[in-house]
Amino acid sequence: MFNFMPEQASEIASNIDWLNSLILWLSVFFTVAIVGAMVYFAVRYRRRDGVDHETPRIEGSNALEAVWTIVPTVICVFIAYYGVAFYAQMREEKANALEINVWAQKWKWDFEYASGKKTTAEFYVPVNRPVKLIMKSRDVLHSFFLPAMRVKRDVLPSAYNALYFTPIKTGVYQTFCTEYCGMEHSGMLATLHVVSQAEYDRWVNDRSEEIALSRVTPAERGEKLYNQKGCNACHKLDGSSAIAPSFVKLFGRNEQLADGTSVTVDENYLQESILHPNAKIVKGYPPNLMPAFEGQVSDDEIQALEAFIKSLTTAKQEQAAAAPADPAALAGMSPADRGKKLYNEKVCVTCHSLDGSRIVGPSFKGVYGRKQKITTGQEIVADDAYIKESILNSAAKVVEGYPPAMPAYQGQLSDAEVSDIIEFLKTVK
Amino acid sequence: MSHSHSDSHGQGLGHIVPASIFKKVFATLVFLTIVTVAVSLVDLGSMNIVVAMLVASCKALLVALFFMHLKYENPLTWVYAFFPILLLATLLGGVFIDNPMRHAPAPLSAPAK
Amino acid sequence: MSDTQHNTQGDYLHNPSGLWSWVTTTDHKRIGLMYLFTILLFFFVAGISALIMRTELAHAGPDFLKAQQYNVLFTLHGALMIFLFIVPGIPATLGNFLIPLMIGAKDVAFPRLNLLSYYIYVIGAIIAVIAVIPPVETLSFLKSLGFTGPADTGWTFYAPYSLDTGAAIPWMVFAAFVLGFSSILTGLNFIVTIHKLRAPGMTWDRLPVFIWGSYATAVIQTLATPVVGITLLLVIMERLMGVGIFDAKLGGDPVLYEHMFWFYSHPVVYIMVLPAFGIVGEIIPVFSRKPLFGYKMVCYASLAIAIVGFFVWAHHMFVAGISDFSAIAFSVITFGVAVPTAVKVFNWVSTMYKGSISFTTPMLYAMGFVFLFMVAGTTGIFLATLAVDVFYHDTYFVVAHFHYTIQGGAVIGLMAGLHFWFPKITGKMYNELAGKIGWVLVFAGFNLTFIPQFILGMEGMPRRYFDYLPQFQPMHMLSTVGSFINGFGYTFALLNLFYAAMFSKVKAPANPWNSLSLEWKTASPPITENFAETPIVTEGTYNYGRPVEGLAH
Amino acid sequence: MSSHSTAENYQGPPHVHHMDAPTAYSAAKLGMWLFLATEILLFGGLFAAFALFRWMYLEAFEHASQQLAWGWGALNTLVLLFSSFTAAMAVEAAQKGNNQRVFRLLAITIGCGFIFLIIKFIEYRAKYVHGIWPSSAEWNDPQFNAHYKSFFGLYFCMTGLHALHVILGMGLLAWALRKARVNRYSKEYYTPVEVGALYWHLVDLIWIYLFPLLYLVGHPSWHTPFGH
Repeated sequence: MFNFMPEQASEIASNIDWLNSLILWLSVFFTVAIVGAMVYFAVRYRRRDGVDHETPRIEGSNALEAVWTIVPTVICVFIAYYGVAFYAQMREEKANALEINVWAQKWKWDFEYASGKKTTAEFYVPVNRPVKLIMKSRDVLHSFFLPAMRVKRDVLPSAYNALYFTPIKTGVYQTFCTEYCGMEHSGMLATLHVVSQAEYDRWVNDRSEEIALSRVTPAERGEKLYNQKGCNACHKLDGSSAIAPSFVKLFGRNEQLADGTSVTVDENYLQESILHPNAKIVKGYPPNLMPAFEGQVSDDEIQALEAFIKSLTTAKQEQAAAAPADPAALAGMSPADRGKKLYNEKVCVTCHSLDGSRIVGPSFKGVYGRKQKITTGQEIVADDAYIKESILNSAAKVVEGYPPAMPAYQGQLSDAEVSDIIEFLKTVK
Repeated sequence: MSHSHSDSHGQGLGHIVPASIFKKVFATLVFLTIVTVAVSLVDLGSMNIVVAMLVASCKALLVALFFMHLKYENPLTWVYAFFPILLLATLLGGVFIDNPMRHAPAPLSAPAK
Repeated sequence: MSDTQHNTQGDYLHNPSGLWSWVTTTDHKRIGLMYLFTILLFFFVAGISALIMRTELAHAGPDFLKAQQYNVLFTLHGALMIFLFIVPGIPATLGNFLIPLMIGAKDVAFPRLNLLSYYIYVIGAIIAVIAVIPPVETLSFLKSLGFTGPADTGWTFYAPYSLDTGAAIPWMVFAAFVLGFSSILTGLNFIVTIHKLRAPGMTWDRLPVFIWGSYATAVIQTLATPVVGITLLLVIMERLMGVGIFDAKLGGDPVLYEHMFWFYSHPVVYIMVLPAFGIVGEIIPVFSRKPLFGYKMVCYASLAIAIVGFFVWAHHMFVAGISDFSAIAFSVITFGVAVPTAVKVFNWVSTMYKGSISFTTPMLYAMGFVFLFMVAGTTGIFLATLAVDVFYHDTYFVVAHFHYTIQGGAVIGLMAGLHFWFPKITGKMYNELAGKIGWVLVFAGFNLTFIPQFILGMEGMPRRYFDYLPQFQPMHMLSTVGSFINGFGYTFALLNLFYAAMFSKVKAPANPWNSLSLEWKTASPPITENFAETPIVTEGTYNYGRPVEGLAH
Repeated sequence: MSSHSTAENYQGPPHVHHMDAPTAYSAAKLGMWLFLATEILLFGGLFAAFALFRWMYLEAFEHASQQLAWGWGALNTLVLLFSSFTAAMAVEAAQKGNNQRVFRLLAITIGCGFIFLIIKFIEYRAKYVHGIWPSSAEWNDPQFNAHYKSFFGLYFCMTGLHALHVILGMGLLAWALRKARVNRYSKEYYTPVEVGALYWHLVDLIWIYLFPLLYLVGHPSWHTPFGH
């Protein structure tokens, strides 16, 4: 009745649950017995009508003391033995264990297989075969916890730690990080897929994703990221630099910084400016405008962006945005969904959040119909007209306290697309 | 456990240790310092640290027993003089049954792609 | 110190009078009261931060807090509750007030050192408060001094996260060091007091069990705190100078930090709970009109828990990557602490056999304590068992367990003691009905808060999670409701005491509970000198009831 | 200032309202022994860290310790041993009520403390010149061997904390010294001298262990005792 433990999905789980319920029942029994005795004594020997009755001066009994010292000791030895025995089983080094390297990093898990396959946040193992995770952290302490397998082990930056389990049931199992590791500690999750041997073999050798990635040159991958991550919203390719430095002929250039010093734009400067933009702001550009991308871009994505920036030696006309999706699919979607698709494609996401937090522009959460004060002090209501105007000619009525950093989308968005976006904004509560 | 108020041993408050004992103890301490330096110049491998610690402990005991009058103190002071040594040994023991016996696993060297 | 400080007429509250006489007092009773008001202030600050967290956790997903703010709140809750409230807790308040009274002394061994400990504690508290202020533009000068924002590392300040985060860790850690130093001096003071200042006839086997508990606590306070002191100093040195001891990037070993931290932080939980054992051991005999059952065993159990408590610290690190051999060794030794605790509980309950039991508020808290500590002790067995702890470590099961031991143990013990010795401290009587209502609210609210967390732990929810999977939501809602009842219960109970202390006209008799203990033999509130003339002790303090021949003594 | 506390300038133990003189004396001594216990454990944490790191990085520790001038270390050991001797003699003199002799012996002890600190300063400056100093440019430079950093980190923590305790000890002895000048001590009252001497002996005790562990752990070279 009291069993709230997750499903038993590993060889050791049944033993652990047996020991757990043994201790549980012993605890319940002794608690009920002792507290029951106390309550019974309290009621049976309560002081009646305010006068203390005679009580015997019993000061102790060596026999009783011996009993309730030996009995708990015996129980403790019994439980301790099983605790150690099952732990030894849990830590047993098995011969044909499937070894997987696990890398913990602030707020994600990376997995590497012997075959060279690499994945993030999910990993596959064949059923009924012992698994050995060899784990290390790239920054702070983390801890790999598989509730269904009843195993857990801290992941240290200073040494490799091993975690053993043998899955006995196929299925998808939740993995948690259980050693506090900072802001997104509660978001550092992973999923374990226990599958049949055949499906596992297919998955491990399926390297299509990596091959596709490797055939693309870093610069091309950088360009895709340039659009995907929203850099194109401020860093232009046609040489114009209204809000942020243009990427054209940027690499190797000597830039005057806001604090008077100067720096040559090399890989280190670019990496630092991507992760911590406010560290070295170029003179003439507004500070704390560009969101920090730390934790959102991996090292190889940064290298791809740097390769792309290096390749921009001549000014290029604005590339057409990503190929427009075929109209048939678009028609099928509701206006709000189309609006949400545009919200991501047109990289409004980079500056306008949906959860109320402020990145660069006002958050879209509950924006539709909200009263706003704009820089001229005038009070306006965010209705269809205001939003349409702010999209097409964004510098017209900027909300107080926000930088005039939004590029004008005049000529890049059709009226239908604008009304789709407005429909989408209505749904963001 | 005696709870007599004053711990006097007949001569005023505390036990008086004659100056002659101090002179002998000081001479021994200087001698032991020379010994510990001399031993350290000879390479005895892992035994060096053991000898160094033994000599240091002898010196420490001499200072404690005579200079600090521990030899003439009541048992209570002995308890609070040696209990911290026991706790320090526990901390060292706890650390040294952990680090040297960890058998960290070798990482999987993924074949170069 | 002018001689008027020590005359023997007026009671200590009004004699000598004036704020300056309080600020520079060396009277252990006044220092105990000053500690009481300071720690209760931090109890409420940390309690409110807990309620804010519980409100956030009622529903999955971010409601009104951000992840960073939540992390700061649970660090604030943990660090304030432990370093500023419960570690000084009973020893500094009731311990300070009662130890000299119970052993028949005029004051603690080093009165000026006692006042110095209080002011070191106040300095540490001020540093901690400044270190917790979020970086605000108006106070930007603080940022240049290194106050770069409240700590978000949890009260354990685990390396390497505490070495990397930009928060004001050096200041917060330094505050903890200063508070530790105050704790050392208090412990040292009490050990010397109990050894040297006992009244004639007050031999060790006649000492009240609260004194044995306070003695065991003082030993731990004095001998365990320095190790965390040096550990915290090393964290500061590591951050400022990069000395490469805990920082893995410089070849340091974060697990060594855990060893040195828990070497103190496990004995500290016995600093918290041993005085509460002492208080319960004092209250149950008085309201059962029966001698404490197995007095010798209860006293030796206190010392045994204190000593074995030094050898078990690594049961907090079973999954931290320590060697299997050391995990097994520490698991087995940890069971050695469970047995003396069980012996204590058996003895308390046996005391009530054939007693004449009256249900005053202190007795209700003491009986509540027995139930809460049974749950605390038995859930400790889950965590001591190696294979089971691997599953439960760092889940809500652990959160529930240590709240049962600390809040269910130490805080309920403090509440019991405050009600029991309230007439002795203030010379007035609190409202009995209001006291009982407060108890019901605290007891019900507490269980409703933490029983669901045991279930969350069994379901495998990790602790310190700002956001959680939907399946954990119902238990969190229950726990939030319980936490508000619990919070309201404490406010109600403490306000009841505060109101009685300030405005009640009901003069309490010198010994309202007819206790045989020495502190009840002097006036309530006691005179500054405690006893008009030094009492001569002829028998133990638990000789209640009619002597019965042929019974084993 | 007469050599012995004669009748007219005899001052008995100070009046303390809550305990008689012998209790005050034994309470003060027990209190100081307990404080010494906390100091042993404070340094104990550092010794535990040193032991672990020496086991983890033995060669680096031995090589790094050769860069310390063991000659200065040995000299400092002798200085502290001598000061411990004079402190013990001071207690014996105080027990006999010979305030003048107490004054002279405590002055020598404090003087040795100064000499110790001066030698320590010389060693630290030598390290600073070589760039081995936490938060110096060479120290933060990644090429600086991480395992040396552990050794020197521990070296500076241990000897720095010890030097701080030497200063504390000298302060305590100065407080006891001042009382000797006004003939405060007698057979019935010499607690400050004994308590001050106990603390000083502990400071010496800790250095007795620090010296071999830090200086002699790496087979120091015979011919360069005072550093190259």
